[in-house]
Amino acid sequence: MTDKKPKNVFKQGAISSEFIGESIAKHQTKTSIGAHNIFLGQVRADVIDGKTVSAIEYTAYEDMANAKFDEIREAAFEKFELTCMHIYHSLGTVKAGEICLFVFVSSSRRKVVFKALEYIVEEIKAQVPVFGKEIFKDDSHQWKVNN
Amino acid sequence: MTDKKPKNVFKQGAISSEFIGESIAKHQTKTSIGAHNIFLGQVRADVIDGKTVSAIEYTAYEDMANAKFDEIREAAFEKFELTCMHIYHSLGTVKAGEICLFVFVSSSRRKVVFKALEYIVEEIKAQVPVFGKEIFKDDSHQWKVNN
Amino acid sequence: MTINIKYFGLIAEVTQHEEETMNVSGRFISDLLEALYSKYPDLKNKDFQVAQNQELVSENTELSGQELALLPPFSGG
Amino acid sequence: MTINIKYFGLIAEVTQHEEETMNVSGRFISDLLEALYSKYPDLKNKDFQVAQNQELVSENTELSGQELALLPPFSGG
Repeated sequence: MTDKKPKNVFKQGAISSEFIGESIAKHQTKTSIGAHNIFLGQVRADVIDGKTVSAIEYTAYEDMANAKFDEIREAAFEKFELTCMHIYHSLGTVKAGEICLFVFVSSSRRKVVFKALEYIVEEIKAQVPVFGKEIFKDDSHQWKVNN
Repeated sequence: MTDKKPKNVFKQGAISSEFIGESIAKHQTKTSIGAHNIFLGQVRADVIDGKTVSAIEYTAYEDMANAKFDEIREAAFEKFELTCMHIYHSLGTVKAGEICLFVFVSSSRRKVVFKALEYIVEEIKAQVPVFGKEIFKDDSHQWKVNN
Repeated sequence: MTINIKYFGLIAEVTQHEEETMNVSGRFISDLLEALYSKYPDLKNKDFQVAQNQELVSENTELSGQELALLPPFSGG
Repeated sequence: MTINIKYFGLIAEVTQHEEETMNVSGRFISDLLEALYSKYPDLKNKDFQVAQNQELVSENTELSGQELALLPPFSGG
């Protein structure tokens, strides 16, 4: 948890459902865990001025982003009684319907996981320099803004 | 959603990580979804008076339980702007480390999924007649109580 | 009145059945409980709720003849 | 002072670079911004924050010579 070099949270492309399933499986040896809570961000095929989003292309200020993810992780471990926490974010192209963010928290008791997960996701949205370029089906684009 | 006969929420034995992964995969064609939130209940190897829980054996008043799950589902769809909701609960033996409850909610926007998931899980714990028998390694048992 | 009663969890351990049919004289859930307490004295020390036709009811509810169940504290999830 | 500046997202579209080295006269972030606005007038209409050494800073912060970055609104997740 207190490695000097932050973990790399980024994965190239979409996060697969198999990867998520395997992450869950890995926690089944940790028999002090009673509750897991998982957030998945999925790319929406939003229609904006008649044009449909076909994918988001993610870039990031990677060093700063990984440092921020690390700060968020440390703060969450301080605030909440968590057993485990994992964060993965996509870089590059993620098509509509695919998953771009995977946050996974586990604790012995359920009450804590709900609060922790929402805290972490909101912090990620607000603090981490990741930039999403919404690509429309006609190849035009706009820059996504979180709200 | 308004079938007269409630869906059967129960599955015999543990809920596998593959099943969870496949449920996630099935939602990738629904491109109006922006956020998924998943709760997993996992059986803890609690130590009580020096004895370790090796499994929980679940029984339920199945008809009433399925009707209650259905009420909870309907109430959640009324309260929260959800795209999808799925609930699965184990019956029979679930070993320590295995998953006994899987609740999956999806929405176009993230804020709603956190509130909806916590609401549904708390309602399940309080309203649904499911009974967990904690089996210790020495084959003695005690009846689990939620808190 | 002839009533079918289901027992669950810890309660089924006390009654040693999961289901039985009983004849109850009286109109209320409380009358049923009296009959049960005299048949199974250990039930008095146990925490449970009564469901009639799959809805929780109080002692003052009238017996309807529909399915009854004795439910110990819920512990799903 | 010679400073390495990184540009991201919409800002990189305006500057047409992802990175460049600039000479800045003056001690503050505001001095850097003046230089950038005169080189890239379109930046004035854009919403962005400045990070120095990977921490967000204000216009009044002193330039340290460490890595600078212009960050448009975050949109991860």
